[in-house]
Amino acid sequence: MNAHMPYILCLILFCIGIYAVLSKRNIIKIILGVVIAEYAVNLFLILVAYKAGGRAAIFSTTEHIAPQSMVDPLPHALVLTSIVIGLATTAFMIALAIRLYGKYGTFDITRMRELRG
Amino acid sequence: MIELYVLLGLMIAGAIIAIEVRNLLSAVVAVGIVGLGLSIIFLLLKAPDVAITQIVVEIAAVILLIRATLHRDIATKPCSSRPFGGFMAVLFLGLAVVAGILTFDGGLNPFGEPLMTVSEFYPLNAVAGTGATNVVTSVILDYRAYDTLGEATVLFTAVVGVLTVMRSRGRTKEEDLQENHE
Amino acid sequence: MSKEHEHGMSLIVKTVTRLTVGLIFLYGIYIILHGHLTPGGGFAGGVIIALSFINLDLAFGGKVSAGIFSKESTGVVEALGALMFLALALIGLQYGGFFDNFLHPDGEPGGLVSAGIIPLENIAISLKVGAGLFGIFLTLIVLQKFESESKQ
Amino acid sequence: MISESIVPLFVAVPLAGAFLTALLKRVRGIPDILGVMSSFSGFVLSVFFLVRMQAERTVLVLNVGNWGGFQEVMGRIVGIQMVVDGFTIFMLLIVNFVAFLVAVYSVSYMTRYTDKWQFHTLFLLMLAGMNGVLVTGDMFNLFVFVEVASIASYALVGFGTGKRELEASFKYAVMGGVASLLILLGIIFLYSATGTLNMGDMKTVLSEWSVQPALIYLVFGLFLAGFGLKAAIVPFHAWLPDAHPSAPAPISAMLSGVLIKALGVYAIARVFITVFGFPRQVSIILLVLAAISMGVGALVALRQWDMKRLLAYSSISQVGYIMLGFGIGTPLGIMGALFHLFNHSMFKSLLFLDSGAVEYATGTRNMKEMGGLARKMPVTSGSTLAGAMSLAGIPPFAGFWSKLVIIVAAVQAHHMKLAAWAVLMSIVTIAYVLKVTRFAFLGELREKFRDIREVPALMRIPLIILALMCIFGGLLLVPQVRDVLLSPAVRVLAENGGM
Repeated sequence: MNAHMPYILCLILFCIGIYAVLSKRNIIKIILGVVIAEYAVNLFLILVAYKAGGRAAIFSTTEHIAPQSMVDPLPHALVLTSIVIGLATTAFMIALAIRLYGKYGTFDITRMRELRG
Repeated sequence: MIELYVLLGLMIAGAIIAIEVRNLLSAVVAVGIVGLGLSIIFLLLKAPDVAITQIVVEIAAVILLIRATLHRDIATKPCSSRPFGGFMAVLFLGLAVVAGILTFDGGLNPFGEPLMTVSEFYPLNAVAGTGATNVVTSVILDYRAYDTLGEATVLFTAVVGVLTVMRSRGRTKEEDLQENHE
Repeated sequence: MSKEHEHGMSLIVKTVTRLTVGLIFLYGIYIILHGHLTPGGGFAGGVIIALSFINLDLAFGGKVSAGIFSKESTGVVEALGALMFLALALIGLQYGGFFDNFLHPDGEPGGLVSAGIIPLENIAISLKVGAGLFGIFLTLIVLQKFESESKQ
Repeated sequence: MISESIVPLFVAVPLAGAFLTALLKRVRGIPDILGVMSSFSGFVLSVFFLVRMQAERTVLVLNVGNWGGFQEVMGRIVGIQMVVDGFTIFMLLIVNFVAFLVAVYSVSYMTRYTDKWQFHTLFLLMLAGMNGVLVTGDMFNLFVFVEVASIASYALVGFGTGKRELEASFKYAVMGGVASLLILLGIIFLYSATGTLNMGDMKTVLSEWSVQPALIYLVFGLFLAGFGLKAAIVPFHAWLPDAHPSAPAPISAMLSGVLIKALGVYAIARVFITVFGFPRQVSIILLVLAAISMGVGALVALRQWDMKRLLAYSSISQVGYIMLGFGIGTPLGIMGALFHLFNHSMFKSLLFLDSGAVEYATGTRNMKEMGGLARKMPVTSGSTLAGAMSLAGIPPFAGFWSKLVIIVAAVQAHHMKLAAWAVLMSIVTIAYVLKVTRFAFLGELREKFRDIREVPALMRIPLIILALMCIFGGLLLVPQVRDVLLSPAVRVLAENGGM
């Protein structure tokens, strides 16, 4: 195992998501692809922040924790923001999917031919 | 860190199942498993704040997704890939490999050794500077509170957006709707 | 939707929900108030509170929570939460800058009342997030008016 | 000192307007008033800063949350910074000016749609997002505000809730969502390599490296694809021709006039020129993409009969011109790019608002069904003519001068083929512009449009103001005016470019 292995697995997960977005015809599958890619990006941030043998970035009143032993707290804060943004995007796309299903009676994007590129 | 690799493998398998399985409900459940694995990885990597948030968001997202798929053409059609799908798959797997090779180049730090230039500051000064013992909270609500304002705004925007697209009538005069025009 | 759904789920689910929903709600409040001390915070807590309401709706059928919270009032609470957060940021302008932590000297680190405006910000976010998510849920799940639009 | 501490108002005022609109939606007239007032105050603020900067000639930096004091201790910035320099002011002025006029226009126009308060809320959120992108000096903060503006614009594209609108909105949301993920991935790579999120610090760290690791090229690719999707440069443009026509006319004007520039062009210029120091490889890629965009956009526009669709393709082509100017990278090229960006904001918002006015009066956007509208709608047709001439680059309209500057810059930088291509494509532009004026406004008036009327006054005023900007926009090149507006912006980019 080399030192970059988790990053590579995480990027593979990202690519699976993007692949679903690009190649699937079903609206729900496309949304799932975006969700998976989002997960991968969030995971990547946390992987970048991890310090081998580090501790969670929370001080305790009962126990002394050395600040130098903590993992990088900045990406954790960024992930929290990014998770919320992901939820917002997902919820909005689900609303669109429900409406589109109501209009067309299908999730198949190739059967929605109102727009030409 | 063997459990990390096991979980990552599980997530990749779950993701592949989610996008390839015929039944939409199963696909949503598979994505739920991927999200669950993600939140366990967050715990393993010492990010409890993120793990809690991830798991509650996961539940909310899966409820919404199940709602969207319930009782609607559950099984997708057999040939459910666009014609250039295979090409894209090759392209993106190629990109993944390229990205992997690139990470050896010395730009990205090895796993487990973050380059803490700015973030060194936070654990050392957060309690004195902000009074919060949870350093992550001190970052999101004090050092980077402006980001959190943006984040709250994004969710607000999404709520108004959902209300907007769920209106049954968009226009005051229905004849304006050029649905069957041309 | 099937007929059973209109009356909610089975008796077992209803009983369990009745017993646990209050605990879930309280846990959400705990998470919010201790956001600056322990893992969690306004966002996670807000989602948990919203999920406790969603739980009620799923178990008992769509009409229960509408009595507690209408779509209108979720919108009002959400806007109020957002305004509160923005106001906290803008009050800081009086004390030296945008998002200045103007209450910081009060309280000992580690106590419930500490960290200045951070707990207040957590409460504002939880109001906003909880109401917002529940509003999305009500719009997408409870009010199912688009079920058969294409059959018109 | 005073002027620094009010920088957050660019974001806070539209946000407060949006939240209050959502709170007071039931009170009659409040959404309209809040929408117009918030965008107007943004415009007043940007004029104030323009005057201020003129006097002080400095870059304003604000540390959000007062964390600036630790810079000496750490050598790095621990909080978020807001930065206002000449380029920012230039963009803020354009965005808030167009937003104000569009808000005035939509007071009348949006009566065609239900739930007007949602429109104003989303509109103000979009404005807050764009202003947030412009004033920030932090990478991740840039991403957050890009998302605010993007999600608001997805919802606004689907505002009519018809089949087409929803479909365009979905397409836009998926492509925009992927673009955001690519941008975020790029930001993470940069963070892990430099250990900071502040743009100024990032620049310092990157310039200290003697050899650029391959990772940086991966980040280039991710940012180019992500921001390119937002800017609708050609291989990434597929969402735009659907999204722009589907949106209500004021939103088409906002999307085409300012959104693709604030989120796409501005971000590309900011990230590649000021953070990365404009490496040569990026310049070449930008030139190639610009040339393709110019060609594809213009040639496809020629085939369109839907007025808004034609204008949408034309936007792709014109963004190509702007990117061409940036890609050349000389001070003259950058000036041409910024000048064309200004002109494009003016004439394209004007043309989209005009198409909305035509639709408002006749109920159609198909140019085959129109004709002879000049007699019935003098203000609309007059302003369309001004905008169209500016778009086509007919002297002495504003668009002529900016295209001229770009072409001269291309010739000076020995990009002869690109200069010739730009001239050729501006001839194609003239062709499709003539198509609009010929079929929509000249010729015989149709029987069914016998009793159409000119649009209400609130819609006419923005049209007239924008038309005046198209006619007299060339005055920006007069040295006295140029020193106030264009030169500070060019200086910011040219000093950092290092070419």
